[in-house]
Amino acid sequence: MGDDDARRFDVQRVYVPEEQTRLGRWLAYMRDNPLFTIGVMLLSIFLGLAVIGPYFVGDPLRTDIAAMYSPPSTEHWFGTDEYGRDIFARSVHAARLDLSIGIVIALVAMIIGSAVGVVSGYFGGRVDEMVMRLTDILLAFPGFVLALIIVAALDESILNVVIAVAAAYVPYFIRLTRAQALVEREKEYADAARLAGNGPFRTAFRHVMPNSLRPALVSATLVTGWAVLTVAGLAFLSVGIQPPRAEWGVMVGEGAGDIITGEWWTSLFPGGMIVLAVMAFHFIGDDLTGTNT
Amino acid sequence: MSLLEVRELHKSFGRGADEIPAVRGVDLELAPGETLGLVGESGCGKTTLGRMIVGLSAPTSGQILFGGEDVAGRLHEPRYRSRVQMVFQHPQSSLNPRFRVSTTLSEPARLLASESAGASSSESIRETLRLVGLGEEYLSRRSGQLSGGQQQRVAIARALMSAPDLIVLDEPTSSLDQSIRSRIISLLKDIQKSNSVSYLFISHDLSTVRRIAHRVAVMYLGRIVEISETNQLFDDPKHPYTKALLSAVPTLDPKKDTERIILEGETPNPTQLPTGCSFQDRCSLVHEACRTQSPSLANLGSSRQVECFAVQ
Amino acid sequence: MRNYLLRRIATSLLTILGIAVVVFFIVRVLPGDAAAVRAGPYANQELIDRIADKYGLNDPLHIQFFDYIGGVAQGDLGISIRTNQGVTEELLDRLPASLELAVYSVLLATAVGVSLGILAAHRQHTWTDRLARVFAVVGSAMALFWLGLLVTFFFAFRWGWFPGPVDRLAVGSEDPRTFTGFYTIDGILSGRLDITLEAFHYLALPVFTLAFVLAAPILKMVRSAMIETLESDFVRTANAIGVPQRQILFVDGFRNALIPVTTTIGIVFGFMLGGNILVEFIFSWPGIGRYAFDAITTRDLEALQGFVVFVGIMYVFLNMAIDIAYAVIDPRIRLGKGLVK
Amino acid sequence: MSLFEATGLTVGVSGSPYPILRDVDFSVEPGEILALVGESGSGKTMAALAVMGLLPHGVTKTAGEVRIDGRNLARPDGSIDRQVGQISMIFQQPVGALNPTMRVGNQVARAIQINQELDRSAALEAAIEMIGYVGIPGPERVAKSYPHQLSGGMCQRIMIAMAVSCRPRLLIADEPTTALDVTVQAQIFELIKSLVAEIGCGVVFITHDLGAVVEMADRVAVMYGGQVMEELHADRLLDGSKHPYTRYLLESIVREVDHRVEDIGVDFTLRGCRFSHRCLLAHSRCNDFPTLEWIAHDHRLSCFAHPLDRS
Repeated sequence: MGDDDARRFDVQRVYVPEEQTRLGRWLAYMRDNPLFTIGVMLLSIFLGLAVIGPYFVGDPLRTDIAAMYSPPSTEHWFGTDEYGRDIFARSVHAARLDLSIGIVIALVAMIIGSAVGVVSGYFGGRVDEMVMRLTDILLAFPGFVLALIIVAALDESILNVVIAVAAAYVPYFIRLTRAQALVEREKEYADAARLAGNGPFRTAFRHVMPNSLRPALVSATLVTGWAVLTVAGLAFLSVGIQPPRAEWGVMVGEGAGDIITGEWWTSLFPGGMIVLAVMAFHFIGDDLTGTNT
Repeated sequence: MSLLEVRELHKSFGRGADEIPAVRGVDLELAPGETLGLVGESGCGKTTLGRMIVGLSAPTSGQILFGGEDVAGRLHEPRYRSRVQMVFQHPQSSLNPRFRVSTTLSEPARLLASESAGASSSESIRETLRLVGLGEEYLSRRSGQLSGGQQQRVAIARALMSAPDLIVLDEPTSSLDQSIRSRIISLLKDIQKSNSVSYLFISHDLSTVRRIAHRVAVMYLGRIVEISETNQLFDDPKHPYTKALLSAVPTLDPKKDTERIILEGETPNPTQLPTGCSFQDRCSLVHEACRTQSPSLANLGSSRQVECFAVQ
Repeated sequence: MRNYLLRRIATSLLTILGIAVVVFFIVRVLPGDAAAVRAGPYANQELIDRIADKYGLNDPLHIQFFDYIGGVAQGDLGISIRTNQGVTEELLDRLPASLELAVYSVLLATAVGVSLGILAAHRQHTWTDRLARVFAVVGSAMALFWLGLLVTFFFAFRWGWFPGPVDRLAVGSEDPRTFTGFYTIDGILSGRLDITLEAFHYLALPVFTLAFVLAAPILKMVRSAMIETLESDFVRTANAIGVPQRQILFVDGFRNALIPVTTTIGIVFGFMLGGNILVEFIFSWPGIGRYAFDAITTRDLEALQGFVVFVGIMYVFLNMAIDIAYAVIDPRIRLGKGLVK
Repeated sequence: MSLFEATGLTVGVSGSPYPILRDVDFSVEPGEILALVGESGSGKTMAALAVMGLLPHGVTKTAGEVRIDGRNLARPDGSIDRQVGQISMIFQQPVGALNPTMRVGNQVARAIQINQELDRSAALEAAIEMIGYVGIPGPERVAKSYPHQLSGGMCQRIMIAMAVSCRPRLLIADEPTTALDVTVQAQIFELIKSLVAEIGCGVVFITHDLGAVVEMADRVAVMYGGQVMEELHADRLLDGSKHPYTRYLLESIVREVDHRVEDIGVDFTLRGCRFSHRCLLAHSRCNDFPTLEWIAHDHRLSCFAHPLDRS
């Protein structure tokens, strides 16, 4: 049927869009997901503040008795506190401290949690049983309470706050990664890896682990937000980070009493910074974890 | 001498009252260069049997002889590992999504390299890829960039990398479209012609099995009930289950409608098997002996064995 | 079902033992000199020795451990350094105040979270849905202590709609007779409706503060579970046979979305059991959170440790209740997989 | 006038210029089984969902009419008035298609109540009768079970009971046996055939299995890339079909094929016939869209290159 000439023909296509560039896809995604975009913008502002902000504002500890309790003005954007310290300068310095603490906590908890989670999920058996019981126990404490008692038992330093809060989130990451590893190890590629000559450890770490990390990675953004909240909450109770250090929770705590006497700005602005910063992480995190579907 | 011999193989999952017998005493032989089709419905134990033969699952009891040597439980040892490989049912999940094709293929080449594969591995990777009908441009792709048929070709190439004597194919075509399915079948046949590798072809799709297998074994509830040369089995099935199974398969031939056998009920729960023949409750030829004694595979002619009192 | 319950109770008891062990480890083993930490930074050696003696801190660790675990098993959480009272008694004394706050907050948060969650799922991809999601993000990013200060500032000090943060009732008001420990209910039971109203008045601000934060995770979970269910095959079947939309939303959708939602409400309630330290502090609420706060400020580690173990145990029992609720909701758990042939 | 007619169904994905269903026509007579057959991406399931008005989010019908007894069910806004009780549908995954937290008896009873004024207990009684009617032994006991306690075959029977309980004019069966064993498939096929004979409804039977087509269907419409390529008597599929795609599909079953042919999937961007880039008979005219034309009184074809045209 058919001669050779008829078989060769040029297929015509309806308009075929060009392959989008990576940037193009990114922009299209941002356009379709406005909440994610708000998160990215907020986070960029806060990261900018944290990285370069401190070079542009004054000393967060400089007191000025003459200017105590000045309300917000062009000179003191966020006003001053009872020692006449500039609240804007303090808030910007606090951004650096709070964000870096939050990020370090999330990273430490994620790294430890996912390594334990993969081992536990992939190998199963006794080890898994023990790990699960331990996370059960740790998850029986609200994260805030667990962090609180660890900091209270250790002496108060920033490092100990990081350790305490990270410890409170490790079980969360263990659970996440373990659950994914349980799914991944049943997939056929894991069996195929064994047949290709991979031993148990190579199969676990070279094949299963990289494919099990996604839930932990995307949840790390949410945990960063929670960590900032926890650290600030502890500081508000004078646990962990102590006055006069410029830290959002410390500042809200110092300003709490001023509210009764009418100086609302001493606690309003640092508290607002906490909420906006955590929102940035949550807008992004909700999107990545698929809560927006 | 046969390449593979399986004797009295058993496998159970769970313990105590929840024990589920998946494979209940299977005997098999497979010659070099031969394709044995293993057919049966879901839960009949065919996949479990295949996984035991490649060593992904350890038998509860029984022997797996490879070249006369019992390898049950030792298949992970390097000297056996390269000789038996497997191709899986879902081409997409059987490839590591993070790996490029080159990595997928170089892994067995590197980890299972034997003296015979003396040539440089990158050369043998290209050659194997050509053998399964893919060009070099595929080396740098990830599995997400391949179609289902191409993924399955890569999976076949991966199984071939260690120059195995036997490949267990576990439903390799059941998740593919008809036209691609046919191409994979003829690809497998061509590979067998050039490499003289043996296949254990597991499938519930009888028409596909008919096209590739030299002999076919029919499984029901963990036992082989009939094993025979392919054409003989399809033309003249003996076991009542085989007959029903064959007649249940829709075919393109419209005249076949005449003597359809429709079985009553469904495969019973393997935890509550009756005494005697496990097919008794659905069988039209059932008689007294079937309720009390268990039949075993008996020769019926030179190239066929059947496990049924009614036809022995 | 019976096996399921027995297994669940066994693991719960094991977890409680674990909790006691972990807390013991954190409080007695982590700090270098336990007695010095308890005595505080300005203590002299004599005081430290006295404390070490009183609390048996000089005994070998394993003796201390068994003393402590034995105590917990008998419901004895130790003696407060600050008040010299039994920690268990003090906590039980303050528990009703915390529970009343917790129950009303969780109820309000559940009502808001569930209804907004269903609405958002039903109107997925619309602005209603986006607004609900923004509310969820604001709620989960909200710093409790800051929100507490804000509502106090506006609703109590500036506008005077609600009383300031002093206690459960106005200064000088007489406590109602105790039946349940919930002032709102005891007021009714003792025929003093004015007390009930006053109690609600004082509950309003802390409950609002907590519910604002707690509604967020409930909303998120209801929304995503509902969406998943509404996209499932069986909802498509219900659509195909013409089941009315309302029935699909509430019978097919919500009942099947209830399992993940139950978990979340459980977690939220668990968070309430210990997480209200901040709110009880801001609103001067005389509950166990406030007790924990006082323990922190006075470095009363015995009391703090007792509080943590207490919260952990309540959480374990709560989880057990949730698992039983699962079995009621989901026949797959209740009945297991039995094939009807 | 046919019992059921779908004409010019065109369905698109939002944001994409290529329709995934293009001008799809098919019709069913009372008591007739029409098979929609095709490989993945052929649009056979999409066509059914479009008829039911159950298209997923982001997929919309842009043109086409759906008629029962000549009455157009397509509303002006593009949605479909399903005429509850007129069209029923059964699905591929029987276990997942039933509500896991509801006893199956109640699910069938609910379907009955939608179309009939019955109180709870009467509906449940009718449901039990219905469950027995689809060949389930011990219907009282089964009615009290939850779906997870039943096998796939039983769940599919329950689905069928729900679907036929309202005596529908049209039953759409979307690969109803793909998830089932072949011996159970034979039972379900028998059941559907006997029900059709009894109720006299029309059936749209969606499948990828050409053998099942020959076994079950009276007529068959072959789909590829969202187009109906050919429509003819199922008995004549093997020796009477003319479309190059139909022939290609049949030959891949009965004859050895060359495995070196590249695996090309459906290409939705083609301007003309969606099969043209794989077709051995394609020529320049195939860059136009071929409409489905009658080439015999019971045979329709959508191809510029078919032998009648070329001779």
